Amino acid sequence: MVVRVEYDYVNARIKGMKSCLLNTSVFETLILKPDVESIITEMGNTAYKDEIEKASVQYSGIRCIEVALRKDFTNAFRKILGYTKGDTAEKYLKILLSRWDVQNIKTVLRGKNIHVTSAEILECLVPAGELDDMTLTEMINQPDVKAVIDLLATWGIEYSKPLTRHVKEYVEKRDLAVLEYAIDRFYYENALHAVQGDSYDDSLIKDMVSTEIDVTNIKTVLKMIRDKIETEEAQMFLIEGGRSLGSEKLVAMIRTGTLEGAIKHLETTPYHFLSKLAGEGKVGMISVYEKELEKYLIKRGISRFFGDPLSIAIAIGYIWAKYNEITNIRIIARCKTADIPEKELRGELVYV
Amino acid sequence: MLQKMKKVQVIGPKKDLQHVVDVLYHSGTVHLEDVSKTILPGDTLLRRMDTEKLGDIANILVKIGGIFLALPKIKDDPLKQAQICDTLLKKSHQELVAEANRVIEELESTTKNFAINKSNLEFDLNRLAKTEKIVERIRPLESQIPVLEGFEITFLIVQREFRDALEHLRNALIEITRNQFEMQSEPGDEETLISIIIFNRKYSEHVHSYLFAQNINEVRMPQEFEGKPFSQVLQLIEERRKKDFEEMAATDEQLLKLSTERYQELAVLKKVLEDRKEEESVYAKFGQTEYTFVILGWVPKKYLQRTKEALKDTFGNRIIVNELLESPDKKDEPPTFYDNPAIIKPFEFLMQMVSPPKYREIDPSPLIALFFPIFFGLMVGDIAYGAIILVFALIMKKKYKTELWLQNLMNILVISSIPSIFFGWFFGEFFGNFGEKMGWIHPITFMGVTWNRIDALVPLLMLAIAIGVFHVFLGLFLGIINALAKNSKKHAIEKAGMIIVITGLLLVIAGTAKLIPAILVQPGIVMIIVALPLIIYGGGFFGAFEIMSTVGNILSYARIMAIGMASVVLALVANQLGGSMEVALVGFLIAALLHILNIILAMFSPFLHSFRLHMVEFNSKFFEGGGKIYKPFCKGKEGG
Amino acid sequence: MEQVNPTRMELIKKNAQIKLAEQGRDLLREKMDALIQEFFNIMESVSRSREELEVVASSAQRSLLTALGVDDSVTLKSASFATQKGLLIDIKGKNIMGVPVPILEKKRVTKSVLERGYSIIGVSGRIDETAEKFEMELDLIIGLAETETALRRLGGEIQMTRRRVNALEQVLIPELRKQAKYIENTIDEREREDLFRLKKVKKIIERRKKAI
Amino acid sequence: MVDWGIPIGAGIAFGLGAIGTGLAQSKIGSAGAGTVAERPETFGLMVVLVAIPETMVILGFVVAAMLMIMLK
Repeated sequence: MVVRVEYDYVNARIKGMKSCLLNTSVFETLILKPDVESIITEMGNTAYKDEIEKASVQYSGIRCIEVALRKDFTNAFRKILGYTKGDTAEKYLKILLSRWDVQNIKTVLRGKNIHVTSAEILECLVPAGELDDMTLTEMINQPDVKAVIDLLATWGIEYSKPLTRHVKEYVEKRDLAVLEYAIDRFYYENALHAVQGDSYDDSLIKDMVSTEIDVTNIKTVLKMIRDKIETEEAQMFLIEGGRSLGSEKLVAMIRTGTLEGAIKHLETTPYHFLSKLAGEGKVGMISVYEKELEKYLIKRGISRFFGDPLSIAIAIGYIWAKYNEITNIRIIARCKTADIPEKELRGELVYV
Repeated sequence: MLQKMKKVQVIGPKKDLQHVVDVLYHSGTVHLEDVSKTILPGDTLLRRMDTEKLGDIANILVKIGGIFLALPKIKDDPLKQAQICDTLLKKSHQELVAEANRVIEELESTTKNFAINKSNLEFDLNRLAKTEKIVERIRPLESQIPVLEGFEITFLIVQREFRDALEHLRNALIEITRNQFEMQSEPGDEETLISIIIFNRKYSEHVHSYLFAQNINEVRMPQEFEGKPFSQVLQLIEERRKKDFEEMAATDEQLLKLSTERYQELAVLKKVLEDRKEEESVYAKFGQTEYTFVILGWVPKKYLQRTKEALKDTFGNRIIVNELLESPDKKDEPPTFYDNPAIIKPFEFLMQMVSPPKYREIDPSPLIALFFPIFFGLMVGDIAYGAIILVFALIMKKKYKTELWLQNLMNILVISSIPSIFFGWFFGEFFGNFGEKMGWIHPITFMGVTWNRIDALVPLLMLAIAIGVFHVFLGLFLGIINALAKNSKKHAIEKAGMIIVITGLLLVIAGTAKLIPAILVQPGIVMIIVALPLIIYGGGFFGAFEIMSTVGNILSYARIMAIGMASVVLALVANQLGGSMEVALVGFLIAALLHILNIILAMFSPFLHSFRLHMVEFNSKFFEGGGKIYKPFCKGKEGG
Repeated sequence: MEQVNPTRMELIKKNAQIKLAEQGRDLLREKMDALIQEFFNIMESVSRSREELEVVASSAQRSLLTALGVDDSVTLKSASFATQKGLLIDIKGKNIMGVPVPILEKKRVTKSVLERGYSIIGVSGRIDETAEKFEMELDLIIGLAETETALRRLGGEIQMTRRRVNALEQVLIPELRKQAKYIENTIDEREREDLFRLKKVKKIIERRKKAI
Repeated sequence: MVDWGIPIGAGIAFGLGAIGTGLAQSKIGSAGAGTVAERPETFGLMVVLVAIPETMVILGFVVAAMLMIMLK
């Protein structure tokens, strides 16, 4: 018998959690609410009740919703991670988690680079990843960018490696982006490295990560083309390990020099849906393409629910669904603050 | 029977609201609906009732919850709590809120400070542990270098891939410090090297600014330990840790003290406020216009007149009660109101455990009340066991009067033990074959079979299957009625087809097995052929697979016989083992033990399987469920 | 009026003054016309850029909203840390009809994706677009600042010129005219007086002649 | 000489059924526990679901009992 992670219990819980996600009718009511306050009240009747109540003590309005959503998402994540503690599944979740670590490290570095106050940096951190509050606070307390990296190295946190590697370049160019690229790249490489095996779980995560790389690369290519950046330079920002787009294809896309041309290259790939968009006269706005790509990614993530019920697939599906839900709620709430008409609001949402 | 419900709308002047709510509360017939859900966007006339009161109670509750979280838990003291509860309940809303705010003011900042203090200490301990680990790792290097006055020691971590950076560093140091420095390197772990450099303090700035731009990491220590020798640092860490622990213990102690003083009060306050919030939340369901209020709800048809009169008596014509027409869409599903005689009530509880029926469905609970005890009795089938279960259930009922769910379960056991005793007489069982051996009772001979469960294996199996056929057919028949009530002809046809196909199958099987005249085989085949298209029309091709699962369901009733058998065999074993013992007392003890075990099993297993036969085999034929329970607005919210 | 010397000399002087004042007034009028023309020119471009600014600003606001909604406010703030840099603008001056007007040395604020200081891999296109639109807005604002300052200065100048023209036309010139008139009158009066006196003297002389 | 064939056969029939039920119930049970932890209102349904595989051991028992009694 193959020894596998005890997914039955975990996945049953996750499925239970999934059934607590809001259904479309709740979304409809949220959309129809006239202002942020009534959205808060309505959310008090949903699974977000606890966090909304807690947040409403300290904050009000959009801030209350955002804090509650962030907290709820972190909680959901921590909960799932708690079930898988010590299991091999933990590895997969950590890949997903490290996204926040990367974001947090970047925020701290950016803040240190322009000497923002510690309190302000702390406000922008989302301690959902492996780096806990203590580590983050200690990082913020360091005097400069290099000291932050040194601290990471001292405490044996792996992100110090890519950062240290590029310190020299950073100091020469005085450009923080150097370090950011290093850590972004490291994230993807690390994620791919962790799922080299050929088990179902490994291949599943690998598929998700490499799809994400594809999406990121397409976005990068489009941005490069729009800003007319030289092919040689642009090439440096591509990430290896995409699912269906190799670096040659990407370079060819950049070479075309036009958004339409680049997108035409995608016709034989799973991302052909972009070419339909190009015909609709919305060319030029990268965010329009980006939205479609993200929709694709989210749909792909959520569709994992129909994968092997005794695998990491369920957790992935749930996390994406939750992410989607939280984003949608945030969009609704944000649009209410600016009185965006309902029709346009719907356009912004990602329904899956 | 499920009661017919009427949707009503109560409209009246706002000043009477409080009073109307009181009247409705006392009449206890209205299942309230949330008016705000029916308010259309942009409707400026009708608004949700303001519930500012609710807002501050919710806030207070959150704060009290926070205080509660910080305090260590202490055992509830019911006597004291009841006392506090009495005084609290006498207070008006304003007084209660004021009281709560006073308590919060007294405790919140203290508990918050304690909590922050505690988390800070944990933080610090965590940091100390991390620092200690690093110090331990690089300490060996320190001893290799002499400590000199006016010199600075810096530790470096170097990735192995940048090993040559160390060479550059050495050259740079030669230049900066004019060769007045010391440098040592040692492997740290697989990927890193650890180096130590010591140089005159006057070059400090220079050296650090050089290091800043290199692919080398300096070891960063918490500021308070910076520049101290490691032995001292370790000592400091130890001291700090001790201090932290002491402080933590002190904090805990203080919290405990606070808890002993205030816990009971807080617990009661929380409960009272929660109740108050629940009561207040009712108001959130009402709608209002400038001068009037609107209450929406469901009233059972038979109580409608009573409710109307109650309102009319108090308010005359000031209050209008409108009966609304039922809208056919699903959103407007009326609540399900079981109104069964007391003997069926416990079985409603079983239904609710899974899913209450919808308003338009047939309520299965009376049928469960009929069949459940029969199945249970058939499986237990022992006079003594039945009697013991009866006594046990009665005792439990008496002992735990407040546990509603236990009361329900025990009621079911009481009801079910009666058929158990009957079937015990029928099978001639009293502690298995003990009664028979003693010559007290004998199995009854009925329809040419002596119903001794060990010998009459095949007749029992037949009986079980026959019950299965009957039960499943009953289910299918109810399914047809339900489908017609919901206007879904397809389903009705499918179920009818299923009845015919199964009948046909039975004829064929029984005919070939020569249990019935073989002439009936052909009509059976004809029935199958005729009814198959009906099923496929009603349920698609997967409907055809349903035939197999229905047959499986019928066979599943064999468990009635099998579990009964298991019970008998265990009883037999008990008696035999007990009887074979040399010493009578030992034999008696062993037999008693096994019988007790068997009785426990007999309470559990037949219960579960009887339940299962209803939920899986029977209900799946007609039951949809997912209704909401009628909860009238009255005292005792848990009533359900 | 007493201080005016009703002499012919004075009259000539006054007449010269009047002529000068009128000349000055005409000149100022011409200048004002020119200024007004320039003013309207700039005004047109200002209102055009204002409209443009409004469009860009509302679209920037919209992008910001989307980014805030989809990417969460903390992500956005974090990205803003990366791009927070000062903005340096050189100011030069030029003259329009003697009015000093500033010229802002335009270093375009709009940057390419690679110049914003964050890695484009890790930042969504929405944030990028928001940044870009706000940069565009800033560009416009800087341009607008230049033209609006010019406009304000020109307006001031026009007003001053008008006041001067008015002063010349309504105060100085009438006053001078009045004075000239007075001098003329006085001189005429005096001449008539002289004539009368001469006649009177002639009469007296003639009567004396007869009497003798 | 006792005929061991029948009891052994009965034992196999019962034992395999029991093993099968055990395996199935362990999976369903742990999944059920997960679901109930997340949504306590599903408790009743979970009890039924856990009981479903019991059919196997019961049928095993029936076969075993029949072997023992009918082939005697």
